[in-house]
Amino acid sequence: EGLSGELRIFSDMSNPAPRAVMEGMVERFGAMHPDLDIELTVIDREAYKTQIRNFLTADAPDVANWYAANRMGPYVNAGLFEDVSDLWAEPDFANLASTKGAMTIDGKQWGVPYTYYQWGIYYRQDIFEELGLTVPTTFDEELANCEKIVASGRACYTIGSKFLWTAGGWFDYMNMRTNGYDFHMALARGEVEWTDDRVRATFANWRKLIDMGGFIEDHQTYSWQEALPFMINGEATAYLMGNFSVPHFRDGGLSDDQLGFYQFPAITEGVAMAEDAPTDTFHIPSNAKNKEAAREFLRFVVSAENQTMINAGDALGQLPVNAASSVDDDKFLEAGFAMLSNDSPGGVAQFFDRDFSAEMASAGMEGLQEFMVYPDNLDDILERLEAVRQDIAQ
Amino acid sequence: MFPTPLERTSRTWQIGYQSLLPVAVIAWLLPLLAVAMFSIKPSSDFTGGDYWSWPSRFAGFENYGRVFMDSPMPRYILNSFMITIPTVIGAVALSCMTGFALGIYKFRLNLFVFFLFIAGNFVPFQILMIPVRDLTINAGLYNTKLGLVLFHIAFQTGFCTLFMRNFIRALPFELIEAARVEGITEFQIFWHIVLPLMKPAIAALSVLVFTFIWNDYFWAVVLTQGPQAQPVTAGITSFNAQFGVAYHMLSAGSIVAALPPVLMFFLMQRHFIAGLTLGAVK
Amino acid sequence: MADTSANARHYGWFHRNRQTVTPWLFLLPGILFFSTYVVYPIIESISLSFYKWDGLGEATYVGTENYEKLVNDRAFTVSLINNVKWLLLYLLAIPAGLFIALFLNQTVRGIRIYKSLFFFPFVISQVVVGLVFTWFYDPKFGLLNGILGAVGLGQINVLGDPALATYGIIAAGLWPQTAYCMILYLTGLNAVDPEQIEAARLDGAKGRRMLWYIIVPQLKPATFIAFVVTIIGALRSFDLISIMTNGGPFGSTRVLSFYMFEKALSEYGFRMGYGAAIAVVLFVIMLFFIAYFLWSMYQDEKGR
Amino acid sequence: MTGVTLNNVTKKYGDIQVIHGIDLEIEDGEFCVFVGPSGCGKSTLLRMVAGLEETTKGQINIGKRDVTRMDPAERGVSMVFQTYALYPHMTVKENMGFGLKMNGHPKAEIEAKVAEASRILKLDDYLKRKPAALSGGQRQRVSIGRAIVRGPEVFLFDEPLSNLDAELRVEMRVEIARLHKEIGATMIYVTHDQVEAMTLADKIVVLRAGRIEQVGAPLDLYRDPDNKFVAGFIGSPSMNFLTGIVDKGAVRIDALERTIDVDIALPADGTTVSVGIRPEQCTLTRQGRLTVDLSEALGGVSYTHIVVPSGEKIIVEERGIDRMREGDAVTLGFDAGDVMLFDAASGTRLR
Amino acid sequence: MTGVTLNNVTKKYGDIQVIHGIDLEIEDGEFCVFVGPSGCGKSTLLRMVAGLEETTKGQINIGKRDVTRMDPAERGVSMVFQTYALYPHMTVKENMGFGLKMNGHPKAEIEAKVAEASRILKLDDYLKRKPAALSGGQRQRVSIGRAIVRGPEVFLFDEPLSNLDAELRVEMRVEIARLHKEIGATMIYVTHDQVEAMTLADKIVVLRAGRIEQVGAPLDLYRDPDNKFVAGFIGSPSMNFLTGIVDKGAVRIDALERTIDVDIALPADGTTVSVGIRPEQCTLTRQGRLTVDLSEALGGVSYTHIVVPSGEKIIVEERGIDRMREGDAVTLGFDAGDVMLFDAASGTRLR
Ligand SMILES: Nc1ncnc2c1ncn2[C@@H]1O[C@H](COP(=O)(O)OP(=O)(O)OP(=O)(O)O)[C@@H](O)[C@H]1O
Ligand SMILES: Nc1ncnc2c1ncn2[C@@H]1O[C@H](COP(=O)(O)OP(=O)(O)OP(=O)(O)O)[C@@H](O)[C@H]1O
Ligand SMILES: [Mg+2]
Ligand SMILES: [Mg+2]
Repeated sequence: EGLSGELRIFSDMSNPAPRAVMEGMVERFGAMHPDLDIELTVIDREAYKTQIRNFLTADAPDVANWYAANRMGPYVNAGLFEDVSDLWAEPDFANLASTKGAMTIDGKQWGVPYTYYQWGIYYRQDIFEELGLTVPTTFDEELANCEKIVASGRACYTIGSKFLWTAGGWFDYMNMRTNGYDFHMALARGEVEWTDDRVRATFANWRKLIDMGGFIEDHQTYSWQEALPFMINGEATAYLMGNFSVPHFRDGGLSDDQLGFYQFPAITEGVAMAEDAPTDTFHIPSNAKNKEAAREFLRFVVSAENQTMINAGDALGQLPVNAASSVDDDKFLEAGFAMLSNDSPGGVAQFFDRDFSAEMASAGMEGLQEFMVYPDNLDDILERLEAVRQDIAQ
Repeated sequence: MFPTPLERTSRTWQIGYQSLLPVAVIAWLLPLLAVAMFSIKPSSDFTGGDYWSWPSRFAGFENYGRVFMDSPMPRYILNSFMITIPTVIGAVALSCMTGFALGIYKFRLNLFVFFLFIAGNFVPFQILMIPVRDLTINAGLYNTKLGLVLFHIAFQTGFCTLFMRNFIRALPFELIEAARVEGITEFQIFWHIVLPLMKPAIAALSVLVFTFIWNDYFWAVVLTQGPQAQPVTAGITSFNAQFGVAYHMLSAGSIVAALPPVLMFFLMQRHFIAGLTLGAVK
Repeated sequence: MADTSANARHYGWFHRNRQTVTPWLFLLPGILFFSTYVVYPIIESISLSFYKWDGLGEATYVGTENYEKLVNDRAFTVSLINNVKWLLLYLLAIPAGLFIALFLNQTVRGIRIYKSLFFFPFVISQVVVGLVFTWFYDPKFGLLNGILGAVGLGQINVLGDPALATYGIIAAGLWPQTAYCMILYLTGLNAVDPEQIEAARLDGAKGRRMLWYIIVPQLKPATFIAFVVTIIGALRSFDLISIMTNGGPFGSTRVLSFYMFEKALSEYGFRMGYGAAIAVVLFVIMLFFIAYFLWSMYQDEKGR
Repeated sequence: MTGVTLNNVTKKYGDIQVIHGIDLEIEDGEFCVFVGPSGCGKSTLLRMVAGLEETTKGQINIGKRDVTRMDPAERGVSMVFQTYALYPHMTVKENMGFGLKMNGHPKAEIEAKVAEASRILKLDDYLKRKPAALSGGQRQRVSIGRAIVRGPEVFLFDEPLSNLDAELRVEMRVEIARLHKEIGATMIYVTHDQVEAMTLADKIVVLRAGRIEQVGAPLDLYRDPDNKFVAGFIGSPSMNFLTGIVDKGAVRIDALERTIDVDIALPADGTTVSVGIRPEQCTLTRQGRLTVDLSEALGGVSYTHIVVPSGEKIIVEERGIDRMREGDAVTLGFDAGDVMLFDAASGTRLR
Repeated sequence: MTGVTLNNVTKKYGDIQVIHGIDLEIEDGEFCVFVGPSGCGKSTLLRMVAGLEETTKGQINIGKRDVTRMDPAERGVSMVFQTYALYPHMTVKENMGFGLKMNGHPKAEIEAKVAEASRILKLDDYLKRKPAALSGGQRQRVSIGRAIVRGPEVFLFDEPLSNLDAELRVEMRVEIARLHKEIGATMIYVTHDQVEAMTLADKIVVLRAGRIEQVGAPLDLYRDPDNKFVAGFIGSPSMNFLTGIVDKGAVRIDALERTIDVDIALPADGTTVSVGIRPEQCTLTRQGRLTVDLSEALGGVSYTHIVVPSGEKIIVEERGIDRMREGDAVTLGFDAGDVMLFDAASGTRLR
């Protein structure tokens, strides 16, 4: 049976590559359903985060992008996302088992994932070679490397923390490596005090990098894109980032010979490695008008064939959520796929601002940014965050 | 005239002044000139880390060309016009009426209503934000140009009323009395006598409101999203996201976004300045 | 004669009361719009500030809890302090505008163009001004550091330093605001009675003393307006902060208006009631200035 | 055409009463001038007749119609304002025809009436101009033309000439007089210019503080004022006043050491009265106890100022060839028959 | 105290010359009045003396000092402006003391001088007020006070009374005359008011188009004008002019059908001359070929307008009891000795 009517899709895939992917998907879906009138609205990724609340209540599209896990909580609780457990009950969805947890709240599923991606350290292979460095696997090696890099007049890491979340990535890794996945998630749920000694240990480790001049200066004035040129120009050698950054590196002129990837090294011995792998999702707003077409679109998005196509290296360059799809022949994708499948025994986290509640995330990331600039303020920062945690807990 | 007119001062100071003027202007507009220069540099200048040297070649056409061809900028600019022009018309029309009522008639609540409008004009608009957003959403006008236009008209009415009322106040009241003696109805007085006399005020106010609305960012962010309704001020942020660190493109985009009010200012300079002073000073 | 018939002519109610009714007819649409979009929202905001509401579900009444929390909210304190900084420093636009106006108040060839160029920043959107200044301050390639470097001074990262960022943004805001004040003063200077200047010249007042004793007092209306618009501009500052630092680094450049937006509508903000409470505080501050303005308007009106 | 009758007309602004029960009859075709010091209520009264101010109490009739509560437009009056009140965006022709047009008169009729008015006022050359392109006098003519076009029963003028310069004022004054003669309508005219009042009026109404002091033909007011206020107000330079004391059926003027006999019934001996004598009826002779304070020579006439011992100032109009100079010792003379006496307290004329 | 001497003083605005080489001597303590039609350069000349306008050529001396290039403040002059030019933000006292304060005089001295000026001008009650709270006359007094306080050698007045109403104007005029007597300083006074010029001046300077037409005492100008312009300008109402033709050693006035003998050297027979006669020197007798066009009765005097057959308008001042009325047939008479003759082309007086 042919779908008809209008299908309105709001997407936050506003960077050039994802935008092309999204438009491609709409085109192919449209070709499959010629009677369906699809209207795609792409909204700036940052702006989207504030606007979703408006359009979900006011001007709901039929399909909308969002993020998994805690981040979708408020909308689920407010009844703004459609329960799509029925889709997940379909046989084809069995292949999505790995992400089912992230899509589940109260035992029901509220959307479908379309991509996820590994986080890790992207680095300048050529500079490592030039300095005679090897890929570190422990924090001590990392520190040693960094010392040499700093000595060469470079920074070890570039980062642009103006919009705060990049600092969240650093904290995720420092904390998961220092205290482990379970502790990290407990902290995220607000079950642990921020002033806890274990949290302090995390910051102490992080501080080592800061104190030695590991990060570029003035990162608080840059967005993550604005921090890219530091690495591209060789003023910094590495970037803790999600895999979506690869096209940017390539656009900036780095060849695959120059750009490498490694897993964030271990810190505390015996702590199982856990990774950040944020899952990006599609949802059907409760107020959608054409839910039938929307469900069909969701099925289309997660289909193995589509997953292969959109996550390919020349497209999103990320990992498919469907086990039946194939990972593109791309060194970063393969590395990521391998890392997440095999080397992440501790668990997979979504990301700081998706695992922590919105309020905690906002206050938290601000504190993290401050810490990166003024590590001496740590006590003050932690007390503040603790106050927020207690406030939320009430 | 103060300070002493130049022709009365010493020869050295005259020459000093004449040569100081252009220097002062350049210093004053330095940030802007820098952006203008960025906008005609080719991208290769930036990747080379060469921000401040003279453009290695003139890349104005391709940069500006891309702004218009490769980005939603034209759409945003169109939106800006489609928001700004109806707002100007609406706000000016409404305030002609309110200004007439408050400027011509004596009634007990006159000053109260007038002060209400003024007070509203000075309210920090953040206090309106949440309810106005809800109102717009409930009316189904969220993310429409109409929603933005309606709000702008309402909010500008405060300022415009202040402006128009003071202008009408300054008209000779005998004109109205003469008309009344001649048996001309109140509506005819408004339409045939007051309105034609308000032309300069209407022109000045239109120019003023045009720039206010064109440059609005806050409400654009609160009440709209995406290229189908957002004006260029808000659009420029997504433009930034699109072009990331391509400073030549961002500069070109900023210049394009700033151009209409600047043109407006140059074309309507006299009205504009009249508006600023007329509106504020009685 | 026909006189009696004229008396007997019967006019409708509207005709008899048109002087009373007409103004209200003319006011109706304006008042309608204005109450819907301005008056009602103010009341609504004030009432909302006593609720806890995430903007999605049901609102719960919490009394003055939001206000109590404000007292202990460091971010709020920072915003308040920043607002004070804005208020005070923004006023610099007034003397600066006067200075430029005096500089430009000549009748040489092309002075109109110069005046326009000086006025330029005011017409440009604050968004663009914000971008322009962000680049101006950019620690890597910004013009500011270029100039500082050229004269042998060290590099500074204005927007990245919490101690400097607010001042950096205010400076950016002063740029258009000074232009605005300049125009007000230019027209003000135009209106200064030339005979008074001549009288003062005969009285032996010159230069700075002429300025202080004769010119500045006569520019009082212009100063008043400049004061009002500058205060309003300072309290409404949002665009620049949003564009230049987004409140950062770590919240050090927030002001009340930005903070409330952040709390209520931003990515992580879901606290409408709390945001409304911040807005109410801002409103109360502004109320002093509104009252002052209305009071002086009232004095004027009475004097007529 | 019809006259105007005011019947106990009263005006209050809030609690302040500015017009105190005025009764006045203006005949059909009469030219009536209101004069009085500033703030006495001339404009207010005129505007009440026009209907621009509400009448608090009393009744205004135009002809037989009670117009007290009528709209200005229905009263059949036209008004000419001091500031002309021309519509600046309309041409002279449009200005004149606007009232008729708005009231739906046919085009041809408007044309005809405007042409007629323009002929009377010699405005034919200016019909296409806007008011801004006219001189003050021409503007005032247009504004009169606008009044004429409507063919009102009563014309109202509120200081129509006071924005004109001296020369034009004389010219327009003559023109208004001629106009009145030509169309013969009832006219009410407010002014504070002596000369206008004297030369234009059939009847002058002297107002003070919202009350009528005297009504009469110009020369009657000049020659036979009812009270000291009118005597001092009409005539330029003003009448001189000296203090006199009734003494044995005559009036003793201590300042001049002179006693004058008058043939009117005087009050009791010892009563203080005010003795009025016009400057043009005084004469000066050389030698005497008075000293000339100042002499202002205007050519044909000089005004000589004298301060009498009691402190009162006297102005004497001199016309002869031999005129007094500052510091001259003089004697002030006048004909006892020219003197007017007023009650010192109330100012009422004694006769 | 010192006089003012102008020596070939010239003023150009760009290429336009508005003052054409004026030579003038004003004695110490003299009251000199500049009169002339609007735009003739009175204000410009005064402002050049004040130093507010630069002098293009020539020299201005105050006393023995050449002040041509001096700063206004150094010339020892004070100026009173038509618009008063009071500082609106200062009290009356501050206004008056401002000049001294600027020149660093001690406080006590300022107090004393302000008190003295305020006494002279009776301003004691208003010292604490701002100008806005004063009437026009009071403001002008303050502005004169401000001039006095500085104790200048020369006072300059630019139409100081023309913003006041008629009554106040008379009052202030007298006050200025008295002031001149009291402080005896040199004063230069610009006006276009006849009466002011005639009554105040020791010396009147009649200007036309940037040139001096005649200088002299007021009555000298009235009685013995050098040319038609001065004759017409001085005296109110203006002198009447009729066209005459020289005919056998006498002047034939066709309009009146009268030939008058004059005892001056006349130009050749047939030459056209202008015959001037003042209104107050004309008489009217009943019956005759002329018709009264309009008569304006002002009480003591009437102005009777007559249009003679040649189209010229004549105004006659009548004072008797029997006055002409509109439409009366009259004969115009005057004494041949009162007539002044002017060259028809150049306007020069023939004598
Ligand atoms: N709207 C008003 N409210 C209160 N009092 C008023 C108002 N209008 C006029 N008056 C008062 O009424 C009195 C008469 O005013 P009106 O204007 O009639 O005087 P006038 O004789 O025309 O004076 P002028 O010669 O100055 O025009 C004045 O004392 C004035 O103050
Ligand atoms: N700044 C100027 N530039 C050019 N011409 C000027 C300037 N000021 C005055 N004039 C001209 O100089 C002439 C004399 O002007 P001035 O003001 O002295 O006349 P006035 O005799 O004072 O006239 P009024 O009686 O109208 O005051 C006028 O023709 C005027 O147009
Ligand atoms: Mg009046
Ligand atoms: Mg002048």
